[in-house]
Amino acid sequence: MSQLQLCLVLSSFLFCIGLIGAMARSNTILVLLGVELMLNAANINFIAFWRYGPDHAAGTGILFVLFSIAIAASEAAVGLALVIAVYRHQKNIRLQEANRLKG
Amino acid sequence: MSASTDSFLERAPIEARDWLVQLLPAPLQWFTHHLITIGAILAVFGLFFAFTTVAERKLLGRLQNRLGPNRSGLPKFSALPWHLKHKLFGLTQPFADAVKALTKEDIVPAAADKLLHFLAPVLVVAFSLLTFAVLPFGRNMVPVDLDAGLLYFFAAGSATELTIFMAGWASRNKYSLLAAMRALAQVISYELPLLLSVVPVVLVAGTLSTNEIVTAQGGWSFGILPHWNIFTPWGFIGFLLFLVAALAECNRSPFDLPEAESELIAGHLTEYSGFKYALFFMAEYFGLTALSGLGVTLFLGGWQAPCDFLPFIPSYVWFMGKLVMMIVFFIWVRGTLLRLRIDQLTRLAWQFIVPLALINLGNAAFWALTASWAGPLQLVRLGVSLALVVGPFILLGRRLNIGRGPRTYRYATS
Amino acid sequence: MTLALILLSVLILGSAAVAIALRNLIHSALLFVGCWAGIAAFYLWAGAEFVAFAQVLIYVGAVSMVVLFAVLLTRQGNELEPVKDDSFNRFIRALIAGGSVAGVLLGAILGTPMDVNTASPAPTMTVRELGARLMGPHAAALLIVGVLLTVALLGAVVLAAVDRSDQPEDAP
Amino acid sequence: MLGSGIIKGLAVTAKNFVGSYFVPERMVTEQYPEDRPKLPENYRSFPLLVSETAEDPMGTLRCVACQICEKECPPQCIYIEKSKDKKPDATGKMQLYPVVFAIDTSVCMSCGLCAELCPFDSIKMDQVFEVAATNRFAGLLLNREQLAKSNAYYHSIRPVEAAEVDARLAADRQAAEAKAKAAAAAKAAAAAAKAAAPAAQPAPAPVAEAPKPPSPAA
Amino acid sequence: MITAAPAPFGQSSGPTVRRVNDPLHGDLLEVSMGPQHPSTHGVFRMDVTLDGEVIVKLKPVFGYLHRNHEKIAENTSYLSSMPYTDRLDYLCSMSTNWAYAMAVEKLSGQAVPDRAQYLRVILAELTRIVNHACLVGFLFNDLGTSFTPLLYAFREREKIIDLFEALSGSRMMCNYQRFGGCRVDPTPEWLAAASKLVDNFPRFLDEYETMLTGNEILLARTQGVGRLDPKHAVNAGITGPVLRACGVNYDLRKVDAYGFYPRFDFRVPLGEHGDTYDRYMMRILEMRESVKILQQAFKVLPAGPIMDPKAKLRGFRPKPGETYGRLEGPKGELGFYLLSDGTPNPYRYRVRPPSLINLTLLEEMCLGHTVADAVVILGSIDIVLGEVDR
Repeated sequence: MSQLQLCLVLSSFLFCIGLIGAMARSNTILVLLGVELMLNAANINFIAFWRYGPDHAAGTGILFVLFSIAIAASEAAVGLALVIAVYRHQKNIRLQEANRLKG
Repeated sequence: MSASTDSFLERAPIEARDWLVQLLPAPLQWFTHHLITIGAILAVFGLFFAFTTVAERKLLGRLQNRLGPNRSGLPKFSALPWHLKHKLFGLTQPFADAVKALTKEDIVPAAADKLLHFLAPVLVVAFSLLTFAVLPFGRNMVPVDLDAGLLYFFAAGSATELTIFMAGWASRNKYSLLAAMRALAQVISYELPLLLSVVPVVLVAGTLSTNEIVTAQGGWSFGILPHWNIFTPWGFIGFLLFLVAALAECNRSPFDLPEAESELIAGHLTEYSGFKYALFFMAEYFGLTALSGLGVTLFLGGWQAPCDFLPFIPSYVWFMGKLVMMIVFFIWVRGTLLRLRIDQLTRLAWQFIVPLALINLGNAAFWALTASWAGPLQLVRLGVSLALVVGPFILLGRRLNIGRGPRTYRYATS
Repeated sequence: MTLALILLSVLILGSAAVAIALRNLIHSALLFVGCWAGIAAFYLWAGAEFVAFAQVLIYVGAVSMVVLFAVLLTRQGNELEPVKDDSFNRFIRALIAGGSVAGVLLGAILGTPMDVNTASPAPTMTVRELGARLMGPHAAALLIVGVLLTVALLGAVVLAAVDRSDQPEDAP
Repeated sequence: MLGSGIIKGLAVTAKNFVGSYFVPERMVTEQYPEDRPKLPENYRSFPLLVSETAEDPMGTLRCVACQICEKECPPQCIYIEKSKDKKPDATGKMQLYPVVFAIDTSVCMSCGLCAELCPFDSIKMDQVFEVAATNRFAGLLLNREQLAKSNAYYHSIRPVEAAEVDARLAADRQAAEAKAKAAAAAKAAAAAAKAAAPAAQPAPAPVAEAPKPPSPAA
Repeated sequence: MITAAPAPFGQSSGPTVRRVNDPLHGDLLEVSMGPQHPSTHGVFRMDVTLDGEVIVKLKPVFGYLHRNHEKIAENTSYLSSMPYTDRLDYLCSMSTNWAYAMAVEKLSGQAVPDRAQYLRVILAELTRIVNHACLVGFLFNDLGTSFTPLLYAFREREKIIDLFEALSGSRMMCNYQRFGGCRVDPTPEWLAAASKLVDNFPRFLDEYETMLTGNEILLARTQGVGRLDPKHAVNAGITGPVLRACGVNYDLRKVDAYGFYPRFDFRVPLGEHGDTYDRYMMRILEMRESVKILQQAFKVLPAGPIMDPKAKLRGFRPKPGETYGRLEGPKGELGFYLLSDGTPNPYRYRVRPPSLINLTLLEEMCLGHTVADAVVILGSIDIVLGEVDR
C-alpha cells in the first residue's frame, strides 16, 4: 500500500467514525463533533492529494483546506450557539427531542 | 552585517554549539543540534523563571515599601564572611521554594478526575515551553526559523487555556469550575485582540517569520532613533493593545480572573499543591516570558541595538534586556492595578481593543503604502497616522467609560 | 515516514473512536482535541506547515473552547449522559451505515490505480506563495469566506444571547 | 482620557518604589530577629509578680494574696492560694502571702486590669512577647516562681512607673512606721486591749478604691 | 430624626432579580463562600446561588466567632467587661471602649473631666482613621490589587496603632476608657507625635487618591455596583458611612451631639447613589473630616485630671435602672444597652453592633451582581466578625 493509499484509508476511517458518531449519539454536541470529524477527514484527503498530486506549486489542496477550516469553524460556532439555544428551551440537548419548531 | 564581522561574544554561543555538534557522527548531528538548543532554552529560561519569581516578589515588595524576600541565603556552614549581612539579598529564594514545593504532599481530591488532574500541570508546562521555539533570542539565534513562525507561536500558545480548563474541571471544586469557565471566556475574548494587535506588524514587515520581522526593524535614523515598530504611531498603539491582550492571555493582573484570589480562592489552582502547583506557577511565568519575548520581537526591535554605536554589545544581551524591561513592566502593573470583572473584561475586548486594533490595521496599511513619501509629505504621513491613533482611542475610550467618572460630594447642611 | 504515518493514524483514529464512544462529554471533547492535534501533526508530516498551524489555532485554540463552553453551559459536564432505550438500536444502525460506507470507500481506494507523485522530501509552500494565491486567483473565495465567518459570528451571538431585557442596566 | 487614572496610579507606585530606596521613613517593616521593636513603656504582655530582691524572690514578694486580681480578672486566669501563716511585707507589716500563685497565660488576655487594680503594686505587666512553649498546658501555665521578677527588672522595663511606685511605697513605709510608732504609743497609753491588732495597710493608690487603713485612734 | 432623602436615582430601587427556579434559565450553581475564604473578612459564610456568575440568591451565615460576649458580661463586673469590648470590633477598640464607658456613665451619672472628653474625641477620631484606612485597603484587596493599597494604608494605620500602644500598652486591645475618664494621661511627647502624624495624614490621603480614586478600573468595578436605596437602608436600620452613602444625613456626632463633638467644626459627607464607590468615598471624606477634628482638638486640649475623682474602679455598683449609650462608631451606630439591678454585674447587657445590622441588606445589594461584586460589596459594608458574632 502506498503512502497515499494509507492517507486515504485514514481519512475514510475517520469519516466513518464521524458518521457513526453523528448517527449513533443523541447528544447534539457529539453529533456536531462527528460532523466536524467528517469535515476533517475530507481535509486529510485534500492534503494527501496535494502532497502526492502532480502540481505542488498550485497549492489548491492547501487553499481548499484553509477554506474548509474556516467553514468548519463557523459551523461549530453556529452549531454550538444552536445547542445552547435548544438547551435553554428544553433543558436538555438530546437531538431526538428537539423536534419542535417552537420553543 | 555578515556573521564573520560579528564580535566574538556575538558568535560565541553559536560557534560553541557548532563545534560540539561537529564532534559527533553525521547521523546524530541534526538531533544533537536541536537537543543543545532545547537544553540551552530550558537552562536559560528555567533560571530566568526562577529569578523572575524572586524579582517579582522583591519588586512588589519595594512598590509596597517592604524589602521583599531577603532571608534565604547560603547554608549556615558557608564560610563566606558577607553572607550573614547580605544573605545573598534573598536571591536563593527560588531554590528554597523549589525544595519546598518538591517535598510538599501532593493532594488530589477524592472526587477529582485523577487523570486530567495529573495531566493538566504536565501539559501546561509543555505547551508554554513550545512557544519558545520561534523566538529569535539573538542574531542567528532562533531555535526553529519557521516560515509561519508567528502562526506557530499563537497555535502553541492557544493550548494553555485548555489546560487551565482541564485543571479547573478535573478538580471538582466549584471555585475551580468557575475559574475554568472564566478562563475559557477570557481566552475566547482575547485570542482575537492579541492576533489583531499583531497583524499590523505582519502587514508592514510582509512576513510571518519572527526572524524576518526583527530584521525588518533594523537600522537607525540619525544614528539614534531605531526603526522599531513602537516608534511609529500604529506601532505604539499596537504595542499598547498587545500589552493589554498579553496581560489577559497570561492571566496576569489586572486580568487574573481565573485565579482571582479574593473571589475564587485560587481559581483553578485551588486543589493543587506541591509540585503540581509549582508546575502551574512555572508555566505561568514561561507564558509571560514568551509573550514578553514576542512583544520584544514584534514591537521593540527584537535583538536590535537601540543606537548605531551600540551593536558591539551582543544581540542576545539586548534581547534579554528588553525582555527584562517588559517583565518589570508587567510586575509594576500587577503592583498597581485592580482586577476587572469578567463582563468588563469581555466588553473591553470587544468594544475597545478589537475596534481599535482594526482601525490600527488600516493605519498600518496606510503607513506601509506611504513608505515612499518624503519631505513635508513625511509630516503629513505622521500626522494622519497619529490622528488615526489618537482619535479612535479618545472616542472609544469615552464610550467605554460612559456614565462613570470621579464624583463630587455634598455635605450635610445641618 | 510510513511508520510515522501509521503512528499518527493510530493516534487520530484511536482518539476519535474513543471520543465518540465515551459517555463523559468533557473527556470526549478533550479527546477530540487530541484527535485534531493529531490531524495537525499529519498536516505537518505532509509538509503543509501553514495548514497545520491553522488547524491547531482554530481547532485546538478556538473550536475546542467553544465546545467546552457549550458542554459546561448545558451542564453536561458533571453527570454522565443517560443511556436511552433506543440508543442501542441507533448504534447498530449507525454501525451498519458506517461500515458500509467504509467498505465502499476502502474498495474504491484499494481498487483504484493512482498516479502518485512521490516527491521526496515533502513539497513546501511558503506563506508568501500561499498569500499570493489567496489574494490572486482565489480572492473572491477569500472574500466570501470572510463574509461567511462574519455572518456566522453574528448569527451565533444572536442565537446564543440571552434576552437580558429584564436585567438592570448597571448589572453587567 | 481613558487610561489617565491608570497612569497616575502607576506613577504613584513608581514613586514609592524609588522612595523605598531613598526615604527610610517609607519603610515600616522591621527585620524582626535582628531589629527588635522598641517597646513603649506602657506596653503590656503578661503579668509578673514584683519581688523586692532578686536573691530571695519568694521571700520578698509584694503580693499579700488579697485575691482582688483573681476576682477581677475577666477571663479568670489567675489562681491564688493564701498562706496559713504571715510574713512581713514591704512595709514591714505582717501579711499573708500566696502559697500558690498561677497564671494561665494561654487564657490571659493581657488586659492589665490586675495590675491596675492591685492595691499593693505587686502585680505588674511584663513586656516579654516571645512566649512560646512546646507544651501548651505546663508550658503556658506560669507558677509563682516563674512569675516572680525583681524590682530591678521592673525598673528596667518601666522606669517611670516603677520610680513612682517606689516613691509611693517609700512614703507608705514612712507613714506606716510613723503610724506604728503612734499605734504603739497609743497601745501603751490605752490599756484596753482590742481583739485585732491594728493592721496598718498601705495608703490607697490614687485611682483605686483601696480599703482605708483603720484609724489608729479607733 | 431619620429622614430619608428623596431617591436621587429615579424609580429603580435596586436591581431586579430573576426568580431562582426560572425554567427559562440555566441551572443554578450553589457555592458556599466561606467560612474559609480569603475575602469574607473573617469566619463568615455566604451561601451563594449562582446563575453563571450572577448571584440570584445569597444567604449570609454567621456565628462562627460567637463568644457569648453578652452573657459573659452579665456575669462579670462592669469593669471586667471593658477588656471584652475591645474584642467586639477589634479594629477600633478605642471607640468601642468609649461607647461602653458612655453607657455606664449614663447609668451611674458620672461626670467626665474636660481633658478626658477631649482625649476621647481624639482617640475616637484616630480610631475612625484607623478603621477607614483598613477598610479602604481591604476593599482594594477585594478588588484584586496585589496588596499595594492595603500596605500603603497599613503603613499609616501602623503609625496610629503605635501611638495607641504607647498610650494604652496594646496596639489593638487598648482597654483604655474607664467609667469617668481615661486610664492613662498622654505625655506631651505623645501629643506632639500624634499632632504631627495627623498633620501629615492628608498627604497620605492625597497620594492614595491620586493612585486609585480616578482609576478607570475602580470606577468600572464600583460605580453602580451594590446600590442601596435610602428608604430600604433606613428601614433596615443601616447606620454609619453605608447609610450616609445613600444620601441620608444621619451622623450621631451631630444628632446626639455626645461628648464634646458640638465644640468641633466638621462636616458630614453625603453620598448620592448609594453604591460601592460612594461608600468608598464616604470613608475617604470622613478621614479628611476626622483630620480636621483632630487638628482642632490638639489645639484646644486642656490640662487637668483625666479621671473623675469620685470614680470607683472596684466595687462599682450603679443604682438600679436601664440605659442605652450609643455613639457614631467608624462602622455605624454602636450602642450598649445596660440594665442594672444594683449588683456589681449588669442584669442585662446588650450590644447593638453596627456591622451585624449593616450586614442585613447584603443580599439586597448583591442580587443581580456577580461573585466578584459580592466580595467587593461585602468589603464596602465594612464588617468585623468579632462584632457581628459577638
